[in-house]
Amino acid sequence: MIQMSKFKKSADLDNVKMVDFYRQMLYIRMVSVALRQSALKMELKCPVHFSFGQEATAVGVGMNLKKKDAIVITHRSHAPYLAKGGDLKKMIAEIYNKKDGTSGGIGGSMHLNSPEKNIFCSAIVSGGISIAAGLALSFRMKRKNNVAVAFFGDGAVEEGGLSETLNFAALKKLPMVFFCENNMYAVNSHISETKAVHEVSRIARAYDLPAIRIDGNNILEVYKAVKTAVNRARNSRGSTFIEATTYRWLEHVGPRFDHISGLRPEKEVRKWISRCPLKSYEKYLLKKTIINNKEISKFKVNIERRIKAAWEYMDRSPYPKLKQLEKII
Amino acid sequence: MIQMSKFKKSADLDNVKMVDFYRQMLYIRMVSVALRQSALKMELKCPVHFSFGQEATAVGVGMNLKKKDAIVITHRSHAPYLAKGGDLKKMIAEIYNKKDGTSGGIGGSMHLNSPEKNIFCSAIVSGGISIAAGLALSFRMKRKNNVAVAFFGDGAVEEGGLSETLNFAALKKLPMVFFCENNMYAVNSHISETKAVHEVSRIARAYDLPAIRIDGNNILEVYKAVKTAVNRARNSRGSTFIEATTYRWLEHVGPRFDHISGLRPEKEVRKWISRCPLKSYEKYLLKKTIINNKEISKFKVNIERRIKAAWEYMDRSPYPKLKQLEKII
Amino acid sequence: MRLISYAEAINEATFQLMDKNPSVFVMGLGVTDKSGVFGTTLKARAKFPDRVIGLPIAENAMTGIALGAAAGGMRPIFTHQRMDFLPMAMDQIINHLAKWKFSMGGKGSAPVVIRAIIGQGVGGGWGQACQHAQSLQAIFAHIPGLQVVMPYTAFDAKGMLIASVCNDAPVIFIEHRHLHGLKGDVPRKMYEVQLGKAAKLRTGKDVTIVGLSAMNIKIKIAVDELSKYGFDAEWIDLRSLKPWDEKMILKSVRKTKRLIVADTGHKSFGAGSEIIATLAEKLAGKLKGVKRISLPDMPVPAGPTIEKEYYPCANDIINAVFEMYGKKPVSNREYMKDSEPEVDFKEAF
Amino acid sequence: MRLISYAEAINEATFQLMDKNPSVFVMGLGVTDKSGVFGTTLKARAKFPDRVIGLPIAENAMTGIALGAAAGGMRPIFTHQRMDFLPMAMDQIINHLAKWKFSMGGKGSAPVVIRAIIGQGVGGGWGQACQHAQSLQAIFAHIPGLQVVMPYTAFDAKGMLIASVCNDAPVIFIEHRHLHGLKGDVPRKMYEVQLGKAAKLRTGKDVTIVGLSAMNIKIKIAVDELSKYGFDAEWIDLRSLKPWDEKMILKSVRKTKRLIVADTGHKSFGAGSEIIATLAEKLAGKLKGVKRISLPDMPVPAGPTIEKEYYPCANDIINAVFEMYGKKPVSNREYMKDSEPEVDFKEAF
Ligand SMILES: Cc1ncc(C[n+]2csc(CCOP(=O)(O)OP(=O)(O)O)c2C)c(N)n1
Ligand SMILES: Cc1ncc(C[n+]2csc(CCOP(=O)(O)OP(=O)(O)O)c2C)c(N)n1
Ligand SMILES: [Mg+2]
Ligand SMILES: [Mg+2]
Repeated sequence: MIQMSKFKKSADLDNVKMVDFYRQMLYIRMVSVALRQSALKMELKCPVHFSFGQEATAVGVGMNLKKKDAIVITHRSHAPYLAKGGDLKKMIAEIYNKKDGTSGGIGGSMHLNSPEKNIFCSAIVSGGISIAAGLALSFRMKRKNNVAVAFFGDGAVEEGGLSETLNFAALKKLPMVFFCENNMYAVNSHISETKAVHEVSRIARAYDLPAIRIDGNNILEVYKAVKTAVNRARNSRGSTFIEATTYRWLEHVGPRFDHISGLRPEKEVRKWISRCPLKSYEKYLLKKTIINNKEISKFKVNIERRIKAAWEYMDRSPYPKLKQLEKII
Repeated sequence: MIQMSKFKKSADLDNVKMVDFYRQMLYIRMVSVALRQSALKMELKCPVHFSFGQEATAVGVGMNLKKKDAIVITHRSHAPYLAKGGDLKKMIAEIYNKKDGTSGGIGGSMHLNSPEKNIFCSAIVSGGISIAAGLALSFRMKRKNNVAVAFFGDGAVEEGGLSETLNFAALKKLPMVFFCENNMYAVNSHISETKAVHEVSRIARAYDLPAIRIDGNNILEVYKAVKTAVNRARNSRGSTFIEATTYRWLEHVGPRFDHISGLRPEKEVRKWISRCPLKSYEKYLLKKTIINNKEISKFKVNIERRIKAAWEYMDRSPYPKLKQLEKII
Repeated sequence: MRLISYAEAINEATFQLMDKNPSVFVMGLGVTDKSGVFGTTLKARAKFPDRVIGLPIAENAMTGIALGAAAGGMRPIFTHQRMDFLPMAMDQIINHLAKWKFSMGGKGSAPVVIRAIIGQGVGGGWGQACQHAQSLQAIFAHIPGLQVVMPYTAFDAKGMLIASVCNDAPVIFIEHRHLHGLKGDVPRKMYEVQLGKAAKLRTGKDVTIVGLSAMNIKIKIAVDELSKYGFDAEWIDLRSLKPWDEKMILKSVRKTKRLIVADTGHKSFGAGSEIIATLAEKLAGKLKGVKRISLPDMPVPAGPTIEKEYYPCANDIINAVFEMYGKKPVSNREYMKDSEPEVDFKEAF
Repeated sequence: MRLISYAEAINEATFQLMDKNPSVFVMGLGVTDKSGVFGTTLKARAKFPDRVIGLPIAENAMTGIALGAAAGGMRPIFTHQRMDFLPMAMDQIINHLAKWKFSMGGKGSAPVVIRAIIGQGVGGGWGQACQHAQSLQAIFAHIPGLQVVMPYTAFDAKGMLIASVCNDAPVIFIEHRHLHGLKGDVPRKMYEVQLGKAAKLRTGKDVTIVGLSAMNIKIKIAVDELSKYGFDAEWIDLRSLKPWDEKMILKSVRKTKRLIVADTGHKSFGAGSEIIATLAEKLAGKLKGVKRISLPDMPVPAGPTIEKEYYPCANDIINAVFEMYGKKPVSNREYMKDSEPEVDFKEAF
């Protein structure tokens, strides 16, 4: 099993930025905690895929992107959506299927689209990868200096659409990052049941793309790898494949734990929880006195306030009506 | 450009076998010449993709297979069909769309199916690769000692279905051979226009499959590589990927030359014709006195006779009627 | 009387098929899971672990593999958790599976059964949205060489799965998530329900109501309610969509002169269009009223309230009959809700 | 009067679109070839080589790339040599392209035009067989969010391609190989032919004949022949299949009470089924005869004689009208052959 790597501060990072990483991860975690409560209370009426344990991957990407850069995300949408600057209020409203949700409430958690923030989403496994390549192509053709990032899981690597897109991206040197969160599971299938080779980044190498496998629970490592990849893309040097190893704590869909229902060994789950990307980084920052507990508390209060506001916004929003939808097809 | 490799006789080959190789290639070539005449006379009423220049690949595979082994072939079907022991008469009748064709005349050149010989065909690029894997799976499940070979071109490598199948074949150690005839063109697109990496076998390595790139114009090299692969498969050691570099002499579909219409450089075409898999091997056999000119003439007479009989068979066969087809869907 | 659920009927049929014929096997995402695709692969998995094969997520190649295995003499049952993933496999389904036998001039056979589940929350708040709740039967039914079945009862689920697997031509076997929990009287032994035959579930003279899959839940309510208003409806569960039982429907509509087709898919170019067009060809001039009840021509929205608006309900069927008889429509969407088995959020995938 | 071919009309429209709007580009297999997809991409290629992009053979991902490019503000025209290759791309078409705008609650747009060519040898010996001659429009028309057009004249080919590219929603733009050579009067300037509107090509009172794509070639012969027999047919070229011009057809059939739909696809669950079902719903009781003329429910066979049997011809249309009027059928398959432009074997791909 992958060992948690050491945090290493690279020269280009200042304390402000490093604290930002933390705050973003904390924010995503706290929103997830609140949403999980909603799910447990059976308030959510659409399938919800949580990202507990996968905050560093999302934030490591998000912190490298500009608003006009694009990401295409998956069914496991919350963390990358928020990390890319997606509106929290609209996300909560969407997950509650309210009219002021980011997709008007009719998409739910699996369709967190926010075109104004260049966030696109597909709940079809691998479906978004080629779409991200298309966005990258549009940046090239419109001579924009932007980058497109495709988020996908280890499961998506099994779909041929990835290979098709890798070939095209490599051929055309598209300004794109393939970002695979390898959490070793697709629904309940462990990677060993469905893959001949577990190091998924090897596929990208077959297309002569630079491919790197990193510890996806280490925010500094993720940030650095994505930075390099995004720079390459912005400087017209083509696409990069990043495989970030990580783990999801909860069941595939829903708010519960898999070891409770016997789907995964408790030991495995606990081991990964002990490698929490947020907690481990917090410890590191505290140790290096880059942050102190008072600041953390302040962050929490602040985030709590935003969360409360988001729920209030959602509460005030009505459900959409079918009549209103007729115009949009 | 790939240089023609030297013929090297491996220890397991006797002269009889080596002459067989030659006779098979000659047979395929002579049938193709006859069919080309039919095409030039506008007698063929379906699209015909010729294999001039690609005889060694087909024969190198065919000579390694038993009747109960399966192959799945493509739009460029004649050579592998004949090399696997497909019936000549039925093939000619099929290409002329006659009732006694191998598919009852309704498939034509792009659907040379012969289930009784375990030859299956699809004219959809890459479509047959996974079907071959399924045949391999059936051999495994039925505990048969057989092997399935998927024929496909360099173009098919671009379709995601190949990657999907590679993963499954590697994961399940299927008794299968991936046999790619890399003739560097898909219709009129040169491999450099559509692929980031021209050595297509690299993709198989990403799935930890043994992958080998060979000179597909050298029958001895093809035979040897396929032998190794087929043995691996028969001995439950899994799949192999073979990339055989070669070249098609004629236009993508039809009986003419591409350099006449300006689609490919004449120099390139001529260069490859000078590396004719049949002629070069003939020269080698003559030089090694494994064969003499008299024998060759005898073969030719014999093959001419078979060809004549096939055309007569075709001539006698009626066209099918729609009414008869209603039962078969 | 032996009441078991629709899901259990499939579970049992699968096991019995595999027990009887060693060529039958199950493949699909999640078929080896503890939950066993809503419980339908559990028995097979327990008894024949070698013949229950979990798959990578690669629908197109896996369909080709099913086809190749069938060409090699196996009889795969390829299970999909959602019908929405079949578009990934369309090349293998449309260009290969459907044409296999034909392109060999009739010599080959491809006995592949593809189980596809419609992920609709017919009236509840299941929120699957536009990529997880499609009902694409019309597409498959359009392709010559494919058979399409949509059993409604547990009895038919078992009998039609057995008939499908024993059939030499490919079958798209369509389930509806809301049917899995429905119980019915299912014999223990193996039996076949012939493909292509509809089932008359109620005899009547005023209108013919043809239902597909879970729409029969709503028709059941509607015909009872209609009888209170004095309308005597004939209710036919179509069961097989391709081929469909033209004879039975024709006979019924000759009598009633009115036809309603209630379908789980989109209206335009949908399953209902075919039934109605065929009847119109045969009975032009004699028909007094025809109508499709189906999903709007709009992707499926998610949301607890909008789904209720979106999916048709018993009330819509009742009103369609009223309209044919020039009676004022009633408005009581409650006719719908009773019919909905609750679906646990746990199973939202 | 400026006579140019259908293929040339597309060639010109593509060039003009690209000239006017730098966001328009062409992508597809073979678009950079000398032959330029039957000559339709040559002008674009000559003038804007950077915006004519040859592709690897990877229909699904390439469709996603077209969609992503459109989401990024481009307007791709994605060309396929055969409609038969679209099943490869069904996931991106059905699950993504068609749902793009909807799944954003109406905010996004995906102005992708997919050009798909039907490879049928309508009556000649083109021998494309079952994997290269399909006509799958009914499938696309069933999916909410897609528009489907099938121009018949050179004039419409140009005007509808321009309208499609300028439209914000995805369009499946379906050509027929046999139309490419047909000439028509085509203005040099840019113009749009509104999607969703049919074209009345002949006014008549005895029967309404609705044609799709190349079937209009046969209708043209049929209506002339019918007039010799004293039947005054109204001929409507549907042009747009989704949405289709319900208003015009309804008005016509109210008058003629008889409807024939001639389609290039398979009959069952086909395009004609929808038109007829809709009309039956609206005019039940008033219709005196309806009939579909389409391909049999059988994959396309190859062969010079069997193709003539397989494809419907003008004679079939004439007989459909005769049948509606209780007149004995005639048998003269020659009505078909004249209508066939010769297709050179060279272009068999
Ligand atoms: C094409 C397709 N097939 C199957 C599914 C069902 N499905 C939803 S999520 C999922 C697993 C995805 O695993 P992975 O890509 O590793 O992402 P993770 O859930 O681990 O984040 C599957 C199979 C789907 N949505 N799309
Ligand atoms: C899915 C699909 N897309 C496109 C085509 C059209 N097509 C037929 S052959 C061919 C080129 C195939 O090239 P390759 O695989 O290298 O085989 P080769 O012709 O060189 O033997 C193409 C694109 C097709 N048949 N199927
Ligand atoms: Mg995963
Ligand atoms: Mg090639």
